[in-house]
Amino acid sequence: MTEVRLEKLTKRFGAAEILKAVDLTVHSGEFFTVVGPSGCGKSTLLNLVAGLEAPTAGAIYFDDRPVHLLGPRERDVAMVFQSYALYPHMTVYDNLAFPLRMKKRSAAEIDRKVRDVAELLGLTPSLPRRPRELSGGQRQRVALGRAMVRQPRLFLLDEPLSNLDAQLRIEMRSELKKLHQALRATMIYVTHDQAEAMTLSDRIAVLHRGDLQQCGKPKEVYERPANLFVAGFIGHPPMNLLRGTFRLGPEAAVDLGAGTRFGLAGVLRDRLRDFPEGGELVLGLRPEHLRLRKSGKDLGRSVRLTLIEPMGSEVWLELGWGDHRLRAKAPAEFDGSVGQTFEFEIDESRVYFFNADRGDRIS
Amino acid sequence: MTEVRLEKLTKRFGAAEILKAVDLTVHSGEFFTVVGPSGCGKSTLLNLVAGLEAPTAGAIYFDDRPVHLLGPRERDVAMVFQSYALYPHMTVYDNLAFPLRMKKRSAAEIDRKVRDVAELLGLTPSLPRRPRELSGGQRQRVALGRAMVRQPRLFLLDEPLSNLDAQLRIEMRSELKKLHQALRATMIYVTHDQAEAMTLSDRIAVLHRGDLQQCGKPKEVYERPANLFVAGFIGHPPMNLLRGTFRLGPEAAVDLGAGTRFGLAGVLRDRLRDFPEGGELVLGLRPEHLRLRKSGKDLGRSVRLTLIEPMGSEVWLELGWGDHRLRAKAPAEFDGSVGQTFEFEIDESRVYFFNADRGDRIS
Amino acid sequence: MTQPDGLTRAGFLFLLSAIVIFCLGPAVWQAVTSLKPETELIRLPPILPSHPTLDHYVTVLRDRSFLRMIVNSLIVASAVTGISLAVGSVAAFALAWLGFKGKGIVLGIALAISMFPPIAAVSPLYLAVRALGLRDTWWVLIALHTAFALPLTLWILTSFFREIPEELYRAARLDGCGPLQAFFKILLPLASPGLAAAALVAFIFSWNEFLFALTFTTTESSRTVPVGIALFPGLHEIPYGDIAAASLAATSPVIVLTLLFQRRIVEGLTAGATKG
Amino acid sequence: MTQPDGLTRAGFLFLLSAIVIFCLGPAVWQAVTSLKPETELIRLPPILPSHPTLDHYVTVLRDRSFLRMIVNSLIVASAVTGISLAVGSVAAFALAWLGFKGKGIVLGIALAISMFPPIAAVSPLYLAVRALGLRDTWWVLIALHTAFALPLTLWILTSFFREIPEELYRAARLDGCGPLQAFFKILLPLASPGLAAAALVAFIFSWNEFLFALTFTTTESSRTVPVGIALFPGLHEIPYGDIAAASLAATSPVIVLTLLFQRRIVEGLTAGATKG
Repeated sequence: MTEVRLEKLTKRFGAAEILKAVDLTVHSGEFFTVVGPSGCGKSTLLNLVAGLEAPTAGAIYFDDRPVHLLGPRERDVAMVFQSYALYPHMTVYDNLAFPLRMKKRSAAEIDRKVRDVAELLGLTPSLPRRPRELSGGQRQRVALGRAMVRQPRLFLLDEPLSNLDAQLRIEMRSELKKLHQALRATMIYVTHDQAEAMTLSDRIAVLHRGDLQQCGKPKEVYERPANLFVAGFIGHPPMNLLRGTFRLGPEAAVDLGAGTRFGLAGVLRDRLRDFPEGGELVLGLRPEHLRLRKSGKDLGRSVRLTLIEPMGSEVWLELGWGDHRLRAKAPAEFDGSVGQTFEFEIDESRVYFFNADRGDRIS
Repeated sequence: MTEVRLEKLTKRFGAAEILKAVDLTVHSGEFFTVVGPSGCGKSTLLNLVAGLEAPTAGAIYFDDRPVHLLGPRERDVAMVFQSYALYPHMTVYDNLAFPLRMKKRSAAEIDRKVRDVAELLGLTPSLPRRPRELSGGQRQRVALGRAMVRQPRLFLLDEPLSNLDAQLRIEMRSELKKLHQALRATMIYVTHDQAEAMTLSDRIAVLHRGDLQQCGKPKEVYERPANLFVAGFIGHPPMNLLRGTFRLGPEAAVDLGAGTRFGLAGVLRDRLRDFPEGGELVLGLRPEHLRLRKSGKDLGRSVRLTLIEPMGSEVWLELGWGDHRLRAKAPAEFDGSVGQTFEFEIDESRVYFFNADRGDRIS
Repeated sequence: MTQPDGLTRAGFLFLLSAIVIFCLGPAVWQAVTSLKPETELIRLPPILPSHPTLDHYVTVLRDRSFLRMIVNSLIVASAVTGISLAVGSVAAFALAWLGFKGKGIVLGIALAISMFPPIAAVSPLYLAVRALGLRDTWWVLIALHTAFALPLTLWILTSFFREIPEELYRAARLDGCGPLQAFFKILLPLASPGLAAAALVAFIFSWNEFLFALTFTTTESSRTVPVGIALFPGLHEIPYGDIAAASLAATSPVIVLTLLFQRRIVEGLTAGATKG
Repeated sequence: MTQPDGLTRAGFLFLLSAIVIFCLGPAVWQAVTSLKPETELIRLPPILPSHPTLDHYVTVLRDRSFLRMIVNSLIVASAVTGISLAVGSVAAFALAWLGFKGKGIVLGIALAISMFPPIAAVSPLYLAVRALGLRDTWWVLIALHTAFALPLTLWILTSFFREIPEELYRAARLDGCGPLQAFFKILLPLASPGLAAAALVAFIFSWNEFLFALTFTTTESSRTVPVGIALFPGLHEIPYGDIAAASLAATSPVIVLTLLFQRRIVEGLTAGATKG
């Protein structure tokens, strides 16, 4: 139950700036996820919080106490590693007991705590075995147990699910979420998988090239992405992003080139009232918000179906719209074939605009 | 444009039987996917078709000509590897030219073909560079190009997308599908990712522990899974599978234990008319087919919401039903909180039954 | 693994067998010599002894001074092994794990040293050793052998430590270990095949070393086995049979040890290649 | 890499420096000796020469027979290197890639051979070499050195080939190569750092080898550098300064070569550790 605060946290390796003055507060008891593509600096951030690396500049506070000059031992944090990092020469029991032995707890206390944690995680039958005899999911649980056994003030999780196969990952994801609800400990989770970030977290922070892009609840980030990077990163499949020019005249529109225009009726036009005519902007449309109709009045939104990807429970579509390519989702019952032409509709409230140069969202 | 036929294809390594008498026909020009969890024998199957390994028993025919005694060079197949297997000491140009040089084509012909393929795949600017200077997506394209350049009779693709990140994988998936539509060549694709198998393929074959489970169009396999393994493997999240006992009496039902019953009205009961009373069966319900209602007449389908996983465009739910756990999908607008109780409904046509012992689907 | 076709396979098998036979040649030839009766020793033909005999082995093993040499060799080689492992493992840990900038240079120097011809060092060292009054002691051999064995163990152990996933070290640090605790509790046990390989290499280097041992020992009190064999009794007539028997008797334990622990050592020396 | 704190760091730095200084000792001592004037040579103190001189180098480099020895050494060592690499790389390819069952045994024997003490092989071989009339030729040295160098190169190259991803070999086979074409066109170029490392190790083993060279060469026509240095003119008074100068002059090219290619060779020898 620790609040973690990062102040202008910066890390450089030689000329490379891995983290650029990141300010971030993780509330006490929160499940907080740092998400971003590989190389965005998220693992470095975790190592800095753990004390495995020293920051170039900036500070780290646990409950308002500066800790960035302390060694990892003094910070009392536990970490679950992507590779699990189980000690291969020790049994599961010894792996779980190791952190307590390093704290010189009595044998009786160690035994009790190890057995409690093993019971909780369903590892009791595996206690006398060695890590290499375990399945991936069991190893994952041992790694979690080793972190839990000494009741640290903070859990750090570095892509702990990425070595599991698709179905086990779904299972462990919900187990992890329930574990957090039971322990009520502060957890910082790092992942490149936006689906994990969305489903697990109380709040998420999106990191890109060492810069904090956006921080908020998953729903907020999904519904109100702060900029182009977040819009393109969160969502599966990602948001359609189309670059165009803002035109006024008799009919306001985004000119997408090659004769394609996205007409701006009342509300949409209002949202762009401060945007200069002729300015470059990016139109953002989420695939799940596009609705296709076979005919009807021509709104200039005539698209040609180029690819159908059946996903079982739904269908993904690829559409050609002028020179642009749009992706859309449709129900599994979708009835259409490649080459057909459709009109697409979208609610005005679900259209996004971004500044093409700076990338930030407009209105 | 080659038809590939496997007859009782078997491969053993010592005592381990990797492939068990697999019969399979891949039609000419088809995009055919072999899908299964790791260790199911799918890569061995590909190596046997390529001629990189020799079968223990059985035969392989290309257009009715037996090829299983030929070396890889004589079979004229191309393969795209999971690791891409680009030659690190050669430029992209030399990588693309290598298969043609081995066939002793003239320098002019090689140059023309290499440049054509590079143009098609957008690799022209990368031609003088070495593989390590390229991004993951570019390496993937070079690997594809090296396979395409000599126009083989058959393409083999061994999890070619699994090293790409989530978004690039979606991109390359649709590029691959369009490439197949343009080349109209026979392609055999191997993957552990059921989403790739569903979206890309004309037909798929599900493999498990060396045994062929089912072969058919993606939609068929999804809608009519042949057995429990296929039902649990195809679909994301997987089908809910609940083991119970078939009971007749005044109200026919599947007794799921702990007082939970799944009532069998008219049609459902008819489907089980040949099943013995008291027999063990598995009830299968796809998460996307469950509809939740807040109240209404009690059909014995009262479930408690235990976990909400927001996915952005939709929400995944975990529900407790007696001793069982159900997963369901709901729209992003889903309004409910953990602990609430719902009734679930499902269309009768979307309820699956499996024989609990043999695993095969009933009716 | 890819299966080659029959002909290629036969070709490779022939090549490998030829290499093994060629390289085993000297050792086999010596085994044959040690079994020949006195009269056939300096005649060629016969290549194989017409009446194999164990006389030479009896002579050698009855000799008190031979046993004394074995004790000397054991003490020197054990000390060299112990020092090299203790110092080498800590240094290898530092090189592999602590991100020192001069890492490449230290390893480069270690390489250059193991390339340095011992013969070139003998005569100037002779003066120094004489001046320090260390001639005919175990100490001088231990020091000199360690100077050559240490770089080898450093190499083997560094590549071994590098193979241990760094996350294990980090996990140990977070679980409450200091750097040295993490080293002793986690890394060293994991590196045990590497330690075995390094120990064997150091021990056998010292056991077999001839030049320094010849130069710096003058009496039986510090003479090691290789020197003993070279200086075998009989100044005018060379007792080839006894020499062969003595050297086989002295080296066979080492060879047996190597073959017994072969799997472990192969693991150790190819740590790089086979990833744990 | 994990950063240690300042004190630990200083401790490790001290340890590494101590190792380097200790192991460099013999070589540095010899360099000092080679610069001492005749009169200070057998006195100790002074440790450092009071009037450094290059006289010894001049004497050595004017000596015709010294140059002849260098040529002999070059020829023998080059031949040993060439044969070891050619045979060793094909054999290593077979061991690493073609899934032979006896793989472990062959590598084990290779290991045991490199453990075999050369001194033990000298006397029985002497008889065989004399009988075959090969004394005082390059051939006998080339054959014997190769028997000991080949197992070493086999080890280095096998672990190197194992590091090359198998899919590259498979890709080459599908792109139309036979097994040997795949080996020469794809695997061999990728293994070049390993080849460089193996070549250096073989060359330097042969260049430095003393015992066989001493036993089987009798005249200047085949005598190699280490023997030449040991038998330097002056039977009664030992010309320490000349010996030191000669050995430095003869070994410095090798050491320089090592340091120059250090990065490449470190790469080659730790191929296992650093994955490509």
